[in-house]
Amino acid sequence: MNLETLPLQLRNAIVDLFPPALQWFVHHLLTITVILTVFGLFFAFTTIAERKLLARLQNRLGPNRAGLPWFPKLKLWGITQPFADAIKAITKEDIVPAAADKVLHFLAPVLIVAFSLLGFAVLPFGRNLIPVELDAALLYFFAAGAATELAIFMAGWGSRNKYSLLAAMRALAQLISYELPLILSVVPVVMVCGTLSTKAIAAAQGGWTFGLLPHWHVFTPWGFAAFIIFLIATLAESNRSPFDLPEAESELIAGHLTEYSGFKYALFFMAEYFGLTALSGLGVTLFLGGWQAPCEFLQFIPSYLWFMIKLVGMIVFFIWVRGTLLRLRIDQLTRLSWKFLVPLALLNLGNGAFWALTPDWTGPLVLARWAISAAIVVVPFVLLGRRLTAGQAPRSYRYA
Amino acid sequence: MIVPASPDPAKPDLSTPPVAENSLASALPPFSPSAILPRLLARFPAATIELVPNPGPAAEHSLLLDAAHAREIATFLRDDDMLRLDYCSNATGIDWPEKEIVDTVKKSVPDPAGGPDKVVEEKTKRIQPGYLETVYHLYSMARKHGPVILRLRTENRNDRIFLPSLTPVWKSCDFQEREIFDLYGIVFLGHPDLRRLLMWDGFKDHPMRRDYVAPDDFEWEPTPHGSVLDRAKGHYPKTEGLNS
Amino acid sequence: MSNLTPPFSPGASPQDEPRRSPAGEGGPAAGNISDSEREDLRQHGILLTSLEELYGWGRSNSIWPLQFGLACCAIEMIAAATARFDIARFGAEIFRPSPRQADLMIVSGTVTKKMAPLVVRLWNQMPEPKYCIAMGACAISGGPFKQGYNVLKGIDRLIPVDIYIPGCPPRPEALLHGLTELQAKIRAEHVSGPQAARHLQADSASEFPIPDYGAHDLEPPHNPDLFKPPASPRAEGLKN
Amino acid sequence: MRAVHDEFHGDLLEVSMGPQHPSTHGVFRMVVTLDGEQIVKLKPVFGYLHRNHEKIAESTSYLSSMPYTDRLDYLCSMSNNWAYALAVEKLGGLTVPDRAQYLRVIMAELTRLVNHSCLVGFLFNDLGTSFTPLLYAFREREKILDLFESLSGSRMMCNYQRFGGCRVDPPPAWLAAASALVDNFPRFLDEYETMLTGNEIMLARTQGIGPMGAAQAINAGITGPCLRATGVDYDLRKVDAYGFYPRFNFRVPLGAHGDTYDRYMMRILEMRESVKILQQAFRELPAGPIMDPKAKLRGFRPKVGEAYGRLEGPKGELGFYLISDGSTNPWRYRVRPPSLINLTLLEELCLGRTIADAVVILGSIDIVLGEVDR
Amino acid sequence: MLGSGILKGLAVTAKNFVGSYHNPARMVTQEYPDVQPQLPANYRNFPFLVTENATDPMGTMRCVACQICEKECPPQCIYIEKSKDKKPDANGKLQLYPAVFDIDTAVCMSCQLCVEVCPFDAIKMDHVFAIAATNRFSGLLLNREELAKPNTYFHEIRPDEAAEVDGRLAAERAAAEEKAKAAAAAKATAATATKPATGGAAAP
Repeated sequence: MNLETLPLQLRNAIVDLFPPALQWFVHHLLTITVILTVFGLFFAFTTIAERKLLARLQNRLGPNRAGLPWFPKLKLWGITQPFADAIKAITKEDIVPAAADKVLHFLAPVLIVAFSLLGFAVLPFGRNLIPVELDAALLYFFAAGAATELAIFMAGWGSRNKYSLLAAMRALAQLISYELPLILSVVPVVMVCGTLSTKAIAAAQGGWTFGLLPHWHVFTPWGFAAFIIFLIATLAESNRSPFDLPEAESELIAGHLTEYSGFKYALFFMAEYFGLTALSGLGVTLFLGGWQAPCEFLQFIPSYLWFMIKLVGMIVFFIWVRGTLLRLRIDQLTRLSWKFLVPLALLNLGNGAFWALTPDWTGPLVLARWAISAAIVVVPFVLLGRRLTAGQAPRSYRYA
Repeated sequence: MIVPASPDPAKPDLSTPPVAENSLASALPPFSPSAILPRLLARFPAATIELVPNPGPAAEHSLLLDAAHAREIATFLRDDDMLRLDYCSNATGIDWPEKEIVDTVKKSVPDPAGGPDKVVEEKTKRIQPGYLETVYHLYSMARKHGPVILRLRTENRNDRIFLPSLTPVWKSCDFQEREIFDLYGIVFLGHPDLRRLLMWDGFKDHPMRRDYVAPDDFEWEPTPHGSVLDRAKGHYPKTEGLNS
Repeated sequence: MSNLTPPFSPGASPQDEPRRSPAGEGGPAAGNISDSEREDLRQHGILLTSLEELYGWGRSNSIWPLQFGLACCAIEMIAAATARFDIARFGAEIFRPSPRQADLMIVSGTVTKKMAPLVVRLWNQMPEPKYCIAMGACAISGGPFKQGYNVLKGIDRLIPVDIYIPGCPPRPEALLHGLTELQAKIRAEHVSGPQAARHLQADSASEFPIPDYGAHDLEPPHNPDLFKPPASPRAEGLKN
Repeated sequence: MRAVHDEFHGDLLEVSMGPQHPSTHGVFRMVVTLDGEQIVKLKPVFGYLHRNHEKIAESTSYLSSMPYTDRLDYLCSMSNNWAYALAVEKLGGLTVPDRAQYLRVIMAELTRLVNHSCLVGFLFNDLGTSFTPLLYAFREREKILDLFESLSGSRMMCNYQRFGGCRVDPPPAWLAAASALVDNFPRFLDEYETMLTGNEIMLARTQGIGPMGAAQAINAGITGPCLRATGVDYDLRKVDAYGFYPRFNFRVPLGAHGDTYDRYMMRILEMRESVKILQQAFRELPAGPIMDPKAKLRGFRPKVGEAYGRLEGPKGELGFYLISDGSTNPWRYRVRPPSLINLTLLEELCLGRTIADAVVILGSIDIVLGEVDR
Repeated sequence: MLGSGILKGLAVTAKNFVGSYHNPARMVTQEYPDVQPQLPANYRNFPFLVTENATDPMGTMRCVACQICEKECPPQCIYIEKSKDKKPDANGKLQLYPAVFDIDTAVCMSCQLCVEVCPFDAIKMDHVFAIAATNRFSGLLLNREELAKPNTYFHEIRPDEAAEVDGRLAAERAAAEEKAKAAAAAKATAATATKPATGGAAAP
């Protein structure tokens, strides 16, 4: 039995049980079910992982006493915590404010979950595991992803709460500012690989130098720069710290979520993590080699496991950032995007073009190719960074 | 109780002989009220300024200003180069309800029988009218000296409760004067935003006054004594024969 | 209201009723099953009981407090969330700033009369099932400041309180102890019948009237449907 | 600042922030009028924690007010105790033995460490961290609270000082533990500063935000680190030379811009100076009594008179103004709350800035509602 | 360079994260219900009444109902009613005792002033903190039966202070006995020996 193809074999076996007329339907239903289950559980465990990791960052233990309802002695290190939260959320009273726009208030959480799940359709989870093979997969992904901010705006507007409204405005500003660097950071990948298909992009990062150094895009100067821009934009797109302005707790109570209770709130919570997971999955696909193993000899581990490992790595990084950084202000957020990330991403576009045009530079020219490419990234980074932080530096103080 | 300054020059160390400024400055620190008072009197001849002695060990004497000139004097104190009282630390409201004072005057009455004079105590009762008072503690950050203490008094506690606001001189009085207005009911004329600070707007009383009676919420007082017991008794069930 | 006992009689020993569980372990219904519960078990059947347990387990392990501090006790409440005490171990570190997402209101500190209407409003804004812990002397009774003209003598005059944690301020451990008591209380709640949880009873109020600011005091100063103190133990045999 | 209200600019939005708001440090309330995210008007509303401290103190004895002072600024009970003791000592003409003076300095400076580390933790929470700096700060705070608890019996409400001295004499083991803690404190500060002081987001969020002018600050009665951040050299430990502070060798850090970053850095630098003071105090602590034998705690009746005692609390000038009418209760008991008066300039600092800045400015001023409303 | 401050911050949190697994200074959580806190001897939370004897707490209470604590208690949470009769105390002297001694822990602020003003070492501060109740009227008003705790308990929670108090009381008792003896001797020499009222030995 081959672990690598096991999921496909299982699926085919199940599909074959049905009459041919139903097989197409069953095939997709099965895919959807599996994705919902896997990523539903992934969401559940992400929340507990986040709480425990943040706790460890903060020198404490985090949830560890939930256990199981029928065996009070078993604590299970608290990993059942998300299920307790789920039970609580489902049974909680649902309050719709009298002044709220009932339709928008109801639609927003439904839509946001739907939109955030759409992205999963085009992620290649393994060598042969991709729900839908689209030639323009990237376009589809970004189109679907942009809609989530619309749902946030619906939530903020529909709640008729001043804090929610402010959050909605912030969400829109954030959407407009960061959609651009997000997409621009991806364009070099498209230029180098010559395709919009996520499957092809993941496949293009195959191969190793000396069997050890993987040919992932992140290990090229342009790819590294694009990856950093992508990371920052991902944080902003999924409203994570330091860009969690729409639900800035210390300023706007809970932002657009202020008027949501019970299950609707849980849906928002879920959507935020789904969105983050989907974007991280895209990042893994585009820059971290997708399902490719990092070294040749590690190929015995199934490709979908590699994908999940990298995904978890990205999520852990996001949690780490959340545990460390503070929040930007809305004008600084947009300034960072327009004055720093967008110019950098545009320059990186040229860098990608340069890289795409010079695949045949060999011998000492390889070094020149790397040096030029690195210079195109580093010099503007330093210059733009200096302009961005002009006048801001740690100060020295005098004493009386 | 702080006795209002009386014109009689009983305390030579506190009363202020009209000495020239320079000789005084060498003897006393420039911010001592005895040093300031003659300068103020010279500068504001129309004003009535009194020295209020503090009989306690702290011996921080204060200046009682009249309401009409208070703001001018305060501005002078702030801007005067020698004093530079640029910092008003504290503004306090005080309630002095009217009270009965028994003056005891000892008189020696010649004994009609021709013996030694008898000492007879003659008691006279008078009602000292109540007033509200504000006290300002001033310091100088530039000269690093202080405090100079200013007092202002209202005419009574009922309707003549107006005092000039010193907020235009020192912004630090802003919230403190609002607090005094809230809790004592002194109306500060010229305050830019005189609203209640601590209690809600519809509140009618001035709770820091001595005669304020707190609302009756003594339904459950398991450990009462003193005034609490008196108030709590009102909530005890009326059983015949026991508490009537 | 279930948390009111018959009037306090000065002679009776208060040890008659099991008032508090020993420190630390469990709560009133943590371990053994009482007779009435066994009876319930028989009536409901095992499935409902299991569901009830699941329901209680879920809610008791996911108590999100309202991020809401009033005074000194709030600092100890924050301290309970910090590394040394770590309220997160109980799954309760998610302090939600919006009442819509909170399950527990920890009234941590002096409730002044100016603040009281807002506390009631926050309580009304919280969705059921909701619980209230009065943390510290001030929240329970006004505490050291009860003589003050602007101090509400106990938040239970206006909203129902599930757990009272005395102390000024209570140690963070005392708050954690109160939380475990509350967890035990939630776990012991039933979904139906006369012993059903408060929020499941049809006639129990979820919202409480918000007092108005009056000319001298709150109007009304307390909720007469809710706050029914027993006659004072000093009512008879007054001392002078 | 744009405060135009016409068809091009749309409506102004009035938002009431507080009294239940995550960043108002308790039950403070700001009524903010917004134009977009820009603040065009800000009115602070007080009184949600007005618990009548002054009124209660007028009806209790001098000693009974001591535990109430713990609850004024509930992060710094030791400093409050001292300020009150200072005023009563001035009122009653009491002296304080040498050892008690040293102990008071030790307690006050430990309190400063507690308060400032909490403040920077809360400030970073307002800046949007996920509690991490706050929890690191509270980790250190717990250690100091352990010391307070083992000495005075309570973590927060120490009720430690008495007029005429202190209540408990610390045993040598306590002093050794405290000394070790103080010696290790700079390591925590270093780590803290590595983590946050140079952070680009932190610099962008605090530098140039809410600058306060020196003259403006003096006139508004701003005291403490907020005043010194504007460059005014006014530290009561130096100016009034109360306690035994003249015996200690320490410096007063001064800012230049008076903005949020300066206010933050004042706290960090003051903590470093406090560590120096503490180290000296532990070295020089003399033996001897800790109470003035003349001091009569129960039934204390000072002579008729008045006294204003003030000291450099962690938040600014904390003063107590007492008037005695010769009875056992003070006739008037007034607290000069630095937290309240430091808020005088809040509106000026916030106008034209965004909500996010207002929250940070408020956080950097360092208020505790127990003291603001009393 | 832009980002260096952020990277430093990330390094610090990573250090704390790793440290939380091996360095006790970076993992400070005490799991409260499983691990009880180490309370220092000086810890004070709510007063209790010291009794000499655990078996007869009401009979051997040190409190003589002098009501000083009731008067000094800042929030007025103590309520005392004096007894009508007198009982001999540890020194054998006839003393009043509190017929009612209630403390409302719902109000008490644990300030320790009652302890400081008590001339008889009868009221001391307790270490109990886990007394959350579901009813404040009956649950938090402690009467004298609940407040009374034996001297052995006092020794347990505050060994130093209890030893000091015991020493002081023993000295007072010895002085009292000496005085009584002297008085008895004086009376014996006066040869009109009626049994003195205070002559009985201390009832332990």
